[in-house]
Amino acid sequence: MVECPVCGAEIEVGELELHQIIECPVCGVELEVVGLDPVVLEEVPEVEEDWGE
Amino acid sequence: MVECPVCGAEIEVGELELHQIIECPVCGVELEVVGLDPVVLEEVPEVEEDWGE
Amino acid sequence: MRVVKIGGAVLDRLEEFDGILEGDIITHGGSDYVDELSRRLGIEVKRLKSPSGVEFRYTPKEVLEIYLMAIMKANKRIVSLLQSRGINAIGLSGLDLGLIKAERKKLVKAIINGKKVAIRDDYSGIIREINVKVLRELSKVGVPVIAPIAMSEAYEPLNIDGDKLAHAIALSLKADELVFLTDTAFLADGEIVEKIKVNEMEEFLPFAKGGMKRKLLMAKKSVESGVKKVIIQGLNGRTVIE
Amino acid sequence: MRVVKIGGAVLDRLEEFDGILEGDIITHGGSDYVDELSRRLGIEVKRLKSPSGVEFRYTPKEVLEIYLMAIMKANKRIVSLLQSRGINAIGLSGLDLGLIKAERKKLVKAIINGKKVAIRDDYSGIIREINVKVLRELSKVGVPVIAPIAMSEAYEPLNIDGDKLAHAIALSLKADELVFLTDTAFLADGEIVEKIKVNEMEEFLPFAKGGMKRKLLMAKKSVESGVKKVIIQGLNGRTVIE
Repeated sequence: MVECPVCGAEIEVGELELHQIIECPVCGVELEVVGLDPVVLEEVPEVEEDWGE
Repeated sequence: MVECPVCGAEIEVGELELHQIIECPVCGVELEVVGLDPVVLEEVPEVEEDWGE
Repeated sequence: MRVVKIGGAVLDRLEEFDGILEGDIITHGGSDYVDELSRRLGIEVKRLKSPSGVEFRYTPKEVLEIYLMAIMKANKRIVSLLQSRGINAIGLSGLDLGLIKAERKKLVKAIINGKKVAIRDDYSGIIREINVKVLRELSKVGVPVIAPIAMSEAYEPLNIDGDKLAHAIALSLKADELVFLTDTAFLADGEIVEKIKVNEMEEFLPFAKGGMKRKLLMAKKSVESGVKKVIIQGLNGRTVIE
Repeated sequence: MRVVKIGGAVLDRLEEFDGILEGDIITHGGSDYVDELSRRLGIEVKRLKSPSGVEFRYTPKEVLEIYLMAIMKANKRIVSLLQSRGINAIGLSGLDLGLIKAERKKLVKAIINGKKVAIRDDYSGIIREINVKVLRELSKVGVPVIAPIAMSEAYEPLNIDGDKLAHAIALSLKADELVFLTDTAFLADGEIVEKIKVNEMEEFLPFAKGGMKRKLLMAKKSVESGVKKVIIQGLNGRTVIE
């Protein structure tokens, strides 16, 4: 279990990868895995979509 | 033996490569091997020297 | 004022287009060249999908260098062809005179093997500013041929989308005509659609996908923003959007 | 008017040169980049020797493409650095606006394995014309950074020598100063020679070889043709030729 840094809810997490993005099931915010052992989550800002060649 | 296309002299030639340049021992002109079996020689013009990177 | 975008797919077939190449400002793509050079250098071409389904080239620094070289090869190939037709082309990137400023996407969300991930080392950009004044000055000297390379806040090259660049230039220069040169016009049920009124666009979108769909949406936005006519000129015919 | 030529050897060390980079017109080399890209693509770098002993890069079409990509990478690296220092650089090749016209050497004589051979598929060129009018116009818009790529009679790119390009530009624009940025100033017996009067040049030539010797000879020709001062600016000091 990991704590959501935004709403504090306890989140059930399976196997994670560094930089993986998960959604907090309680407050719905997107969280990025910025650390493993222990798992550290950080809120991910909204991003504007646009692309190169 | 091959004939010099410029002065007509008979030139003793050993093993040649395509595009090789030889000098006519009689008239001193530079000749390019433009054909093998049979050997074909052609006069090679003077060239200005200059180079790239 | 006519802006022409030469698609990567027709870079090696430009001889088959005649007068259409005469634009006041030309931009181009070149992703096929980038893929080819990457392959030759043994570097994997990674195309990722954004959460909203748009495909894009993952462009870390190592790929950015390949991108720049391959795109400049495309740029000079176009300049060389135009010069041979008596068109006084001047090939430029967005770095030159700071022509195209873009913001590096410091965070990109992508779907990799079904998982959503955050990517922070991508060197693609969102176009923020076209130096219109300089572009107008340059078009008095010759025909600018602008490569899809922008300048970041850190003065570094960035990968930007060729279609979006053409659209941004057409809008900022208030072009009358925006032409997309590509392999095929827009087809619906195998038939070339020769004309689309902007307000009818929604009916045609279901027939398009990928790059063509994006071009049609962009054409709509261009016409709604003042461009009189957008032409999707293929080797097999054309589609005009007004 | 100052013309600066950035040598290939210092392309990745430009940060170590401060004000000297401020030229009105900049040209550059890049053969290290060409060698690196050739190696990465598994294409053999062939340097041939002319009958008079000058070494040159054999540049058939396949190498020309690599040459162009690697040299344009060098070009945009310089533009990016100058932009980051607030210098409004515009990177160009000789194809752009037909800035540099050269004649392709349709016949090159070289020594290969001791045999003299004729080479007919080399894409190096002899500089024939610099478009001075356009270059002056461009230097009003920004600082031109010219790549050693010329345009042939067939509007194709050609490999030309960066030093010779700098020399040709300095003469045609009647520059006051021509600066060669390279790794080392001219050394004689391990000591930097800080100043050479043009009429004393013959005494110093025996101490120089290869690229340095060619630079000294070119410096002499430049000063004799009206350039007031030629500087060979190394990372370790400078040699001034007047």
